[in-house]
Amino acid sequence: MLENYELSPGEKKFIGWHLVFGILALSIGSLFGPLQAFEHAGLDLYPYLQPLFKSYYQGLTLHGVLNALVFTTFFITGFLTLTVTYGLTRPLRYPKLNAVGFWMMVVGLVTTAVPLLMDEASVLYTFYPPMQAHWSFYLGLTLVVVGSWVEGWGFYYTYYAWRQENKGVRTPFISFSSLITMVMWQIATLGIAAEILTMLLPWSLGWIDGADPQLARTYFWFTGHPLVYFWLLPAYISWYGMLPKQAGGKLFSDSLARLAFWLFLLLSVPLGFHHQFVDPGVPAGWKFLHAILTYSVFLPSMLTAFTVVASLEYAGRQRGGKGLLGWIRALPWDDPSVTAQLLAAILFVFGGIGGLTNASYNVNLVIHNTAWVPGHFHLTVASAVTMSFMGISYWLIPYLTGKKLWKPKWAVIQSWIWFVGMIIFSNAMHVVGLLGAPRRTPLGLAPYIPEEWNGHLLRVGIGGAIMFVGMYLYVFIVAKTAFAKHAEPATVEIPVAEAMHDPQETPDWLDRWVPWLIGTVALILVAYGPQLIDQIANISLTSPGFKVW
Amino acid sequence: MAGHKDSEHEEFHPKGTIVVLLIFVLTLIILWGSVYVILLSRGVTV
Amino acid sequence: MKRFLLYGFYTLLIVVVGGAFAFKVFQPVQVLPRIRLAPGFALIDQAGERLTNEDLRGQFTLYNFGYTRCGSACDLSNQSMREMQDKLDELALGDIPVTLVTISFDPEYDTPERLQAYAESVGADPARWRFATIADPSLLKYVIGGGFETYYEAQDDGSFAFDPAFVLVDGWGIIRGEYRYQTMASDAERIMRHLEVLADEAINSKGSASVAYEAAHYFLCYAP
Amino acid sequence: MTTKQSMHIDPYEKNWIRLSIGLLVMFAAAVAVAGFALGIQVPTSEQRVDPKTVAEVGPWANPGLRELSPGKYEAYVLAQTWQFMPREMTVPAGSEITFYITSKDVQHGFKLQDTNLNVQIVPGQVSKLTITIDEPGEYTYICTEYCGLAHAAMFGKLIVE
Repeated sequence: MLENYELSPGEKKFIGWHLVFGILALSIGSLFGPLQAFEHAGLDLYPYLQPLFKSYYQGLTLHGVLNALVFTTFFITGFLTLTVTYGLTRPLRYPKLNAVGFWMMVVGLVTTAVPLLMDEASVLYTFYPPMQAHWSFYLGLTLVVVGSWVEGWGFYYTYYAWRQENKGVRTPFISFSSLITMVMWQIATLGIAAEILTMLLPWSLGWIDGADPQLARTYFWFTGHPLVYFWLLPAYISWYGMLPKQAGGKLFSDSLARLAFWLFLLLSVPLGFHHQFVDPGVPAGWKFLHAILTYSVFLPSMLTAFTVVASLEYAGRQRGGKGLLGWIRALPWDDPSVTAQLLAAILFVFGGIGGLTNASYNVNLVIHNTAWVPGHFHLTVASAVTMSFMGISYWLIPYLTGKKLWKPKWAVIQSWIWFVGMIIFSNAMHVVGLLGAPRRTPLGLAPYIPEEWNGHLLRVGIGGAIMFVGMYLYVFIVAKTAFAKHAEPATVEIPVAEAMHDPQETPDWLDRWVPWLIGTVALILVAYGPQLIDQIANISLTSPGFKVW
Repeated sequence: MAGHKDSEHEEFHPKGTIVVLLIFVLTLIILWGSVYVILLSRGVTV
Repeated sequence: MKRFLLYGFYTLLIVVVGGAFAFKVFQPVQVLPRIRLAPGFALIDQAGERLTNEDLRGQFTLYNFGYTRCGSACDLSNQSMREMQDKLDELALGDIPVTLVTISFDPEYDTPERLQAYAESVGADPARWRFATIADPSLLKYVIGGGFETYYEAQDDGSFAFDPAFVLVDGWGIIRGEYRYQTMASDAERIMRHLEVLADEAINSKGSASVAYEAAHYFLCYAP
Repeated sequence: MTTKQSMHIDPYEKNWIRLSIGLLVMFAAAVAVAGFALGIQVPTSEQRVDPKTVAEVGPWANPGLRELSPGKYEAYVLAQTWQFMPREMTVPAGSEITFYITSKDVQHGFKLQDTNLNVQIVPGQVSKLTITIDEPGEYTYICTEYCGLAHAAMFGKLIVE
């Protein structure tokens, strides 16, 4: 039934606009990547950018906000619009509602970008108070988040309408997982909403004199870690629900894929204290509890590893791969979309290992706030997620525009370039972090650098330069495709993987929302409630704002 | 229909997957363990 | 039957988890942390009598540290002690006595007579507030610096650099409160509130009620 | 529904799940042993102070290292844009040092290189952690949280003799 369904031109255009804004943000945000990497390697180019860009930190803030917050949110809401409607084979129930959400995000983006570009909000993407940005920065972020909520509500209405028409039918996997992603996001962002609306916004407007930096951190990391899963889950949707088809196989286990997504909903939120292991205002016992909960959310990722690799093995064997590992060679490495996602998954293995290290309570002391951390999250958000999104866009943009991808061979090369650059960069960052190099620091200016860091810092610069080439090759290919005047028309079939077992045979409890939602809320209350109440009851709004950049 | 799919499934044993994942687990233990050893070597923090 | 058991199990689970949660949120019982053991010592007080940590078992003791030639540097600390001494009767402590002890870190100068005179000058009630010291300076350093973890150091001009800290010890000789620096509330206010919390635990944590107090320790329901 | 519902799990995958759980339990046990048996702990909540006055009265008005008793020290460290007070401290090898660190303005970080001492400094909170250093040498402490333009220049030295 899926093959016959086609999105309307209006819907394609709507999704396309998400990508336009997302990739635009990515291409601006990525400009600053090599500047930071070169700075680490001893070549500071920021003085030459005066007065356009004032400082390393303005660049770093733009890099973080535009890449990690804006690009992801726009791309994801766009991609989920596709997976929800295409999976359910029905148009959006209230397209105008989704349009409202989208334009709220755009207005939010502009509202955020203005103070960022004017150097009025160089607070990095974590915007820890009492460092105080211009109020429009907080307002803009709020609009982006609320806009994404509104789009999510549009998905729920669509799902509800579909459910009325299809009683007793299992929700198609790609739609099912998209809805879970959105629900998780909406629960998770309550933290940041509370932080901005009850504290930072009134404080930056001068309505209250002080902020409580510790409570703000707790609010922020309530959202901050599930934010990572909001980035990651759309990539998982593609890895589970689409990649097997692209590789010529089937989804190995539909029911475990669904279970993994439920576990992500259940466990993504109540573990934020693992970002606050070294915070002075959180009791150690709660930190340990969240460390254990973080371990448990590693489990669905282990499930994912098995199911995805097994699906790929099946695909490889269908394509004639022989022997224990011969199926890997047999995968369609000439398909840019597949290559990008396979390389993304390989890098993600190391991201996962680093992540488990970060989450390991006292082990975190070794690498907390060191260059290890950006090394780690460049393997997750900038590899697993970004490369998967690049891979997705290699079929999505032809699908939306009806134009063939410009030089697929170059797109394959692009993935490899990014992959190689990322390996050099992230490995160097991890090593230099273990040696003690701090994150968020223009190390070229630091007076305390020991000799032994220099070789690794040089590798950071080299890796950054290679990634820069990879990134703009991507932007070039995508732009060349989208804006081609005389492109060959493309007939793209949206890759949706069949499961080896009929999804209709999966247990009923894997398609019921209420128990899982109750469980999710209950677990959040247990893991966060007491500490949040403690911190809110003892709130002390004593910190005035500082502009220190 | 269902029976047909089952039989198709029986033929496929993801042995290669196990190999790939065991390599992953080994890497995980080695890398994680090395940071853990650094932690222990640096002494007590109360 | 099996289904019934399952529901019973769920209900029990909800009651336990919900109960623990409500306990932490509403904190019907609050306690003070058990920080570590207070040091042992044998001092000589202003009346020339021995004062050991064993003598202070079974009662609450609040320590501060100073010396008689202190001048205005000790005023704030002494005022707080005086305020607490005068308000002890108003606190709900049951029958548990409270002793205030000021340990002098200037034994060379602070003889019992001088301590006596100083005690009178700051309005100390000898039944409640005792001044004491040890003749051996290195022993004194181990008690105050090592045990109570409070800093003092002789200066060249004969004065002392020191921290006007308070340490609260319970009837078992366990340190339950350290007041080293100005927190959000005034020291005297906090200490008096803490004395009541301590008394509440000492009086009520008997039999089955002790479970609630242990739970309060476990769930870190510490009085602010 | 007439179709048979079952949670089909491939035997290979079942074993993988078992292995994953076992692995995570092992790691958790290792972490717990290091934390609760060997005493390598993370900071826990301490007292709260007023960042507006903390640099004027009390121990942070005069930050520095102080000997409590032989071999036992306390170090009050005040972080501010863009320096640590004090910038240099000296202790004998084998000393036990308790750090009390707070900030009078924005957030900072405090990492004593080559040791496990690594804390976030949050205004209004006191980061307290105790370490013992046996190996003589010069240990740099650096600011690990972005705190403004000259963040990279914020560091100090602990000399262990």
